[in-house]
Amino acid sequence: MTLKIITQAFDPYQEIQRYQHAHPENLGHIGATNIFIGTMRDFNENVAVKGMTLEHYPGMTEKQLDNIVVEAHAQWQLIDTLIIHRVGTILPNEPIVLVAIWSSHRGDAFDACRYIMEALKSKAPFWKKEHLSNNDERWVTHNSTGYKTP
Amino acid sequence: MTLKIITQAFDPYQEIQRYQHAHPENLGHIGATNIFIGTMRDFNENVAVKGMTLEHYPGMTEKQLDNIVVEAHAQWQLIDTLIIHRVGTILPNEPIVLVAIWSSHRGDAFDACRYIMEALKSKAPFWKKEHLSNNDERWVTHNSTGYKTP
Amino acid sequence: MSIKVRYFASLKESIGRSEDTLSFTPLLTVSDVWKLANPTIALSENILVAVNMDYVNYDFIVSDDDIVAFFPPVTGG
Amino acid sequence: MSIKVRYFASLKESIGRSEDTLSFTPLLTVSDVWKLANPTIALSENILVAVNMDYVNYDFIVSDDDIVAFFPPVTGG
Repeated sequence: MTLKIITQAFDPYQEIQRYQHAHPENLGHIGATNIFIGTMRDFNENVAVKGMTLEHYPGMTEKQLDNIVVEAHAQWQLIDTLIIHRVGTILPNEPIVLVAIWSSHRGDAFDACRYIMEALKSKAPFWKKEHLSNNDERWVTHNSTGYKTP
Repeated sequence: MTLKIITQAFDPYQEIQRYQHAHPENLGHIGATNIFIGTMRDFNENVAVKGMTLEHYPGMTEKQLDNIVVEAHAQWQLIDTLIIHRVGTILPNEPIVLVAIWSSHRGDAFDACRYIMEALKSKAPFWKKEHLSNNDERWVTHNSTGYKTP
Repeated sequence: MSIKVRYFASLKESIGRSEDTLSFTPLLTVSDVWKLANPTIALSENILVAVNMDYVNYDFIVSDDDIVAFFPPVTGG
Repeated sequence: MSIKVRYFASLKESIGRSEDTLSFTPLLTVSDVWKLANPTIALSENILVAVNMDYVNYDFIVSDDDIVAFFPPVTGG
């Protein structure tokens, strides 16, 4: 179980591979891996966006995400979890969040990954400010639910 | 939309990155990526397994998977999909299946990835024969549903 | 005027053949095809059938040149 | 004997401060803390509150040395 809040751009696939190599004890047990990557788009609500700043509440972010991961491990049979979330300045196409779940069976991996993402979106204290192409700025006001297609 | 049935071991992360690089037209539009990787475990139903052979029905496999992908694109807003499935001889820890979904929003990516995996598991004509560590062989008799944790 | 019959996986092993070719006659259902090809073996309920690579029911009526495939529950992924 | 109050994101910008320190007195709720810190501004319903980094309701009673954080709906991920 690893949780990282980082200020630099990251490659989710490198991070996953590095994590897997660092955990050879999981080999042979993993039957299912579910991975979610949230990436910055260059368009939001019909407006071109050239970047964003992600503010967070240091300490509370880690506490809330820790709680979420503990809840997921209590509800599903999970072998391992990796969460990485960017803060600071983010450019289009850059990953914002990575959630990777390793388990024996696919039901657990899918359910836990989605649960963690929804909980993160509603509880982890991050706030996005978008920098628009016309040089305006705007705060994103709320996250929509991921259980219904927007 | 790409679908590959392959006989050699593959690295899912390399395949995903290669695919993304080959599709620069998706850049900026992707907000959500959901990836499922099914991996061979070295234990199944309490018995040590040293390998498996995956048989399939060439032609029907592609036809069924194509149908499934078309159904997913009809139900959700998807930008791109990549499916890779191994056949032939597979060793523990090797990936068996990769499903990667790219979309603007996470609900579509999660729902479509899971839909494709469940449909693949119930409709795509693949059959696993396990080679046990005691040198016995056995056919896997059925796939369980992924919507309930086994 | 023929129908090709194919078997896969454990069914192929238990029958001992991967393929049969039957003469076509009108109004054969998939069940009839099985009985012609395997007169001494009952068609077990969990066996799946595809005609020309699409799933069908046992009462599906086959046409000349069809490929009828019988196989156990699928276990990919 | 004090309570630290923190503001984040758009709320921090609209209030124009990121932090206040108030004297602690017994039986202050989170709403009371807001009113003491921002007497001229109503506590908007969609504002979230955490005490010592856990979410609480507006009627939660704070203790000496608590850190009370007010912020808009979260938008990470």
